[in-house]
Amino acid sequence: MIFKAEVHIMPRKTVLDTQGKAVEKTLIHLGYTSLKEANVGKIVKIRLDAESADSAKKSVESMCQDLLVNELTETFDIIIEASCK
Amino acid sequence: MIFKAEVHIMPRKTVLDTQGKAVEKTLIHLGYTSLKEANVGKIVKIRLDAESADSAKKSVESMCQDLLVNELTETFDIIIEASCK
Amino acid sequence: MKTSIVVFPGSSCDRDIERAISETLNTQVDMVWHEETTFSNDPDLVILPGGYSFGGYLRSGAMAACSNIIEAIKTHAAKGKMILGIANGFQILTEAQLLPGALIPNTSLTFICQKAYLRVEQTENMFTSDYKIGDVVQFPIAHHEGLYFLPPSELKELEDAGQVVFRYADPVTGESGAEYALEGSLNGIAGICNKKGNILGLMPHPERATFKHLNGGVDGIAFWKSIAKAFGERGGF
Amino acid sequence: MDFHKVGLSDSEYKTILEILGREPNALELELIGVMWSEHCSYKSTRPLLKTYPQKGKHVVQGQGENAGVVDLGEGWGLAFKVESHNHPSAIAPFHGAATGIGGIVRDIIAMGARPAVSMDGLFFGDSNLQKTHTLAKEVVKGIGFYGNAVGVPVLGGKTFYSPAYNGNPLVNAFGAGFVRLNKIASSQTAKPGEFAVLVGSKTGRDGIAGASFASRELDENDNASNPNIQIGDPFEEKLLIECCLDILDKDLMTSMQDMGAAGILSSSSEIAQKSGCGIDIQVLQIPLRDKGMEPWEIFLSESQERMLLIVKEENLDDVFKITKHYDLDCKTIGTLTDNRRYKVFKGDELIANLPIDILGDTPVKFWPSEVPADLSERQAIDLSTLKTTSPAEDILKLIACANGNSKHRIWEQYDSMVQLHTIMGPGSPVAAVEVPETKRACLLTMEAEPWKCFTDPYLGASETMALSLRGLWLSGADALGMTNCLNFASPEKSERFYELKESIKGLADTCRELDCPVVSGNVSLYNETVSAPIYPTPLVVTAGLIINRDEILKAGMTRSGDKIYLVGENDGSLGATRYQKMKNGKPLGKTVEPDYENEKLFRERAIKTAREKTANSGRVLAGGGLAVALANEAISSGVGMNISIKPQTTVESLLFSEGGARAIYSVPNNKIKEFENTWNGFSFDCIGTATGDSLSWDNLFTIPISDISKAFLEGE
Ligand SMILES: Nc1ncnc2c1ncn2[C@@H]1O[C@H](COP(=O)(O)OP(=O)(O)O)[C@@H](O)[C@H]1O
Ligand SMILES: [Mg+2]
Repeated sequence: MIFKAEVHIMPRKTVLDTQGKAVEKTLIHLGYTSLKEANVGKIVKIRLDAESADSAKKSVESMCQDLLVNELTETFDIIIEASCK
Repeated sequence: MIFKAEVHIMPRKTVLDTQGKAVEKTLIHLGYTSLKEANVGKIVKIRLDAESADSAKKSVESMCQDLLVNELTETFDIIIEASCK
Repeated sequence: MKTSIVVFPGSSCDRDIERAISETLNTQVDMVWHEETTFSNDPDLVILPGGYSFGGYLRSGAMAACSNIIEAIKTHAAKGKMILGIANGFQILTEAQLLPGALIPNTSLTFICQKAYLRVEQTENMFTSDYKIGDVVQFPIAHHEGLYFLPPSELKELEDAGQVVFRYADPVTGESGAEYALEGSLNGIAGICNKKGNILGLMPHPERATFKHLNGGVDGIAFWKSIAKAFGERGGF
Repeated sequence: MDFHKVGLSDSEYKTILEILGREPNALELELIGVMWSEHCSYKSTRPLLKTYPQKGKHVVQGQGENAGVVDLGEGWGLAFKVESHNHPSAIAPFHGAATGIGGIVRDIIAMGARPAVSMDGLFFGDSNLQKTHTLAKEVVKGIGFYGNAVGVPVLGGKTFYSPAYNGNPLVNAFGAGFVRLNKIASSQTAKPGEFAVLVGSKTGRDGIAGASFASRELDENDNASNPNIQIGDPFEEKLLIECCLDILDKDLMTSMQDMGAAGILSSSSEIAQKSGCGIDIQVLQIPLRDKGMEPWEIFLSESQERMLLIVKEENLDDVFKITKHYDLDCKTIGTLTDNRRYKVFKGDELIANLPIDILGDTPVKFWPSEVPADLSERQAIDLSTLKTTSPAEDILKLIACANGNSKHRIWEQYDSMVQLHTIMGPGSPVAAVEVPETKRACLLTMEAEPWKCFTDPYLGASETMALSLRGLWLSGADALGMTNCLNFASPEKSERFYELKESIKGLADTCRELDCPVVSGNVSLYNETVSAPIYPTPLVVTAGLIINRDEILKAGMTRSGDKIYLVGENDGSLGATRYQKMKNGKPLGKTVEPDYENEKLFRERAIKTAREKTANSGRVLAGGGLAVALANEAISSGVGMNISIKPQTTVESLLFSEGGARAIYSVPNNKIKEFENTWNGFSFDCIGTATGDSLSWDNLFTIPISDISKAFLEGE
C-alpha cells in the first residue's frame, strides 16, 4: 500500500533559530505586532510503499536518522497518512 | 488569546524540486527502495495573539502574502491550533 | 550623475560596486542604509548590491524586499530612472516585483563561484548600449540561488518582449542557452530588464570584471561605459 | 565537587589550594578547570612555542594577541592567524567547519582589522571511503555557508587525504585582514573604571565546555549525541564586523577581545589580566537565550558571534547607538577594577572571587619524550620497490590521485572574489591579494607535509616551512612572517610528544635561519581515536609582500617557444613523496636535510627573477616532483613541452623526488641571458622548450596535455 508521510524538522530549542529570528523581526517590522514568535524548519513529504502504517513509520524514522535530520541540532515529528492512490 | 499556526510551504509542481529529487536519489541509494517520491519544503511555526482562530488565520495568510511565500514558485497551507498558554 | 548604493544588513558587495563605479563613472556615490525612507540626493542610478541581505534567510532577497527603502526605489523606478540589481540585488528586485520571475536554488544545490560567459542579447536598454548583440562577455558568478525561473507562459512573454539581456553562452561558439547555465536557469537567462529598459537585474558580477590586475577579467568595463553613455545622451553628467 | 570532573589533576588541584589558601567553590572550580585545560592554557606547548623566532623587521604584533600583525608599508598592516576546528568538525562537520570560519574571522576583527582573506586546510580520511566523501562534503558546505555569507573570500587552501585522518579529520581555518597600523586594536589596553560591554548574540547552552572537549581524545561514541556543538550565524557575524569596525573607527573603545573557547570567562579574564586589571562581572546582566542557565554554564558557553569591548563611561551611549543601528544586542556586563581579582556577582551576592592571575598564569606541563619505537622502520626505504615501468602511467596516476588532482570541486563552492581584491585565488600555487589603496600585493602560501613529518618530524616540518617560503620567493615576495597550526595526537604519550617537539624544532630552526618570524598560531592536541593517532600535521601559512603587484611572477603563464629551466639540484629525496607513497602504499623514508645556505641563494635569485621579469612563468617543485610540476605547468598554460635531461642518479629520482630549493621557470628567448646571469652561482639547467600539445621527455614518454588535463580535473 502507498503511504504518505510528512516529516517536520525544526531546529532544537537549545539551538539558535537564526532564520526564525530574522523572519520574526521582519514580520514585526511589517506591522504584525501580535506576533509572539516564529520558527523556521523544513518539511519533507514522502510517498512510500509499506505493509502497514506502522512499518511505514519505522521506515521513515530510519530515513530521518540516516539522512533527513541532524539530531545534534534538529528535532522531528513524523505524520503518517494512508494514501488512496 | 494565543494561537499557534503552522505554515507548510512547498515548491509548486511546475517548479523543479531539486532538493526533493536529491533527497529521493540519496534515500534510494541508501536502500530505501520502497520510496516513491520525496518533496522538500519549509515549515514556519508561528505563535500570535488573535481574537479568534479565524482572525489568526487571516493574519497568517496575510503574512504569507507579504513575506513568507513566493507564490510564483511556492504553494502553502495554514494550520491553526488554539494554544493553551 | 548621482548614484545611490543601497546597503542592507548582510550586503557584502556594496563596497565593491562603489569602487568599481567610482573608477569607471563620473558619478557622485551615496551609500544609503535600507532603513531610510527616501533618497536624499535624488540619484539618477540606484544600485542594489550582491551579498546576503538578512543572511539570505527564508528566500534570498525576500526580507530585503520588505525594507523601508523599497518604496523609495519603486518611486524612483516609476520616474523611469535607472535601477541596477546585481546577484542578491537581482533577487531583491524580483522579490519586490520590480522585475518578473524568481531566483531559486541552483540545480547542483551548491554555491557556485566561477567565471561565466554571457551572450549579450539586447542593447536597447540603459545598461548594455556599449556592447553589440552577440558579444560574449565574461562576468564571474557567485551564487547559491541563481536559477532564473518563470512559469512557461510568462517566460514566453518575457522572451517575446525582448527583455532577456544576458544569457549564459559558450565562450568559443558564442551559442547561448540553458545548456550553458551552470545553475540551471530557464532558457539560460542570466539577466533581464523591465519593458522600459531602465531596470536591470543580473546574477553575474560585472564589478568583478572591472580591474585588470585582479583575476576576474575586464569585460565589465563596457557595462559601466554603457551606463555612462545612457547619461551622456541624456546630458546627465 | 570533584576536581577531576573539570579536568584538573591532583597536583594541579594542590597548587590551586596553595594559591587560594582555601577550597574553591563549585563555580570557581569550573572556571579554573577550563582555563587550565590544554585548549585554553597551552600547558603542554607553551615552553616549546617560546623557541620560535618572534622578532623581525616587519613584525608589528607578535604572539600573544588574537592574531599577529606584520607591516605591509604605506600605513597598512596584515593581521593573520590560523586556527583549528578539528574536534567540532569531527562531530558535526557542517556546523563545526562553519564556526571554524566564524571564530577566525572574530580573531581578525579583534585586531581592529577588516577580515579580508580566508584559507582552509582540510585533512580527510581514506579517499576510497564513502564516509570520507560525505564528511568532506559537509565540511566544505559549512565553510562555504559561513564564508560566503559573511563576505570574506577564500583565496586558497590545502586538501589532503589519508586513512590516518579516518576518525579524526582536521579543519584548519586561516584568516587575515587589513588594518591601519595606527588603528590596531588590542586586548591589553583596558583600564580600571572602564566598562566591559558584550556585543552580539545572546548566550545559550551551545558549546558549553567546548574547550575541555577539545582537550581530550575523541571516543568512538561522540557521534551519538553531544550537546557541545555550536551553531554559527554568519549574518550576525557580518553585522558584528561592520559594527566593531564602526565603533573602532570612531575611537569609542579602548580594548577588544573575541569570545572563542570558554566564551565570556576567557575573554573577560584575559583582557583584565593582560591589561593588569581586575574585573567585576554581573552575571544577571548577561543576555541569555536559554532559560535556567547556571552561572558556570553562562561563563563557559561558546555561543558564537559575540565580542567583548572595553568602553569608557562617556562613550557608552554612542556605542549603544551604533550597536542598535546594526540591530545587535549590547549590554554592559562588568567593570574593570584595579584589584587584580576576577569577581562574579549575582545581584548583590559575590559568587566567585579569584586572583586574576590564577586564570591567566596557568601551569606548564612537561611530558616525557621518547623516540617512537617504529621510527627507523618508517625511515627505511627500499629503492628497488620504486622502479617505474611506465613513467607516463605513473605521472597520470600522480596527477589523478586524491592528493594530486584539482580541488576545483571544493573551491568553486567558495566565493573567492568578493571584496574585489583577489589577484590570485584558489587554483594557483600561491594566493595574492591587493593591499588596500596601494599598488602593493600580499601573498600567502599554505603548506603541510604530513607524510614527511611522519617519517621524520624534524625534517618534515623544516621542509614544510621551506616550501611555503619558496613559493613566496618565486613569486617575487619577501616573507614577512608566518602563522602555524600544530595538529598532533596526545602529548601524554611520549612518542607522540617527541613528534610534537621535533616538529616545532624543525619549524623554529627553519624560520630562524630563513628570517621568517612566527607571529601567531594555534595548537590542537589529542587528535586521535582509539584506533590510531593522526600523522604529525604542522600546517603553516606564510605571508609575503610585493611592493609592485605587476611584478608578481605567476604560474601557468608559459608561452610556446619559451625555454624551460630547472633551477636547483636534479635530485631531492624519494622519501615520503607522493610517488613513494603510491608505490608502497604508506609513507617511508626521510625527506631532504635542510640546506639553509642554498635556500638563501635561491631566495635572492628567485626574487630577482620576478622583479626583473626575466621569466614568463615559474613554479616550485612540490608534491610529485619535477614531472608533476611540469605537467601542472603544461595544463595550466595550455602548451606542451619537449624536455631533455639525463638523470644523474635514477629516472625515478629525477622525475619524482621532492624537497630542497628547486623550481621550474619558463624563459622567453630574449631574456635567456639575463635569466642565466641571475642564476649564476646556483645550479640551473635549460631542460627543454615549450611547444606543441604534449608533454614529452626524450624517449621516456609523450603524454597529450588533454590526457593530463583530464586526469587532473576528473581524478581517479
Ligand atoms: N580546501 C581548499 N580550499 C581552497 N583551495 C584549495 C583547497 N584545497 C586546495 N586548494 C587549492 O588547490 C591548489 C592545489 O592544492 P594543494 O592541496 O596545495 O595541492 P598540491 O599539493 O598539488 O599543490 C591550490 O591552489 C590551493 O589553494
Ligand atoms: Mg600546494
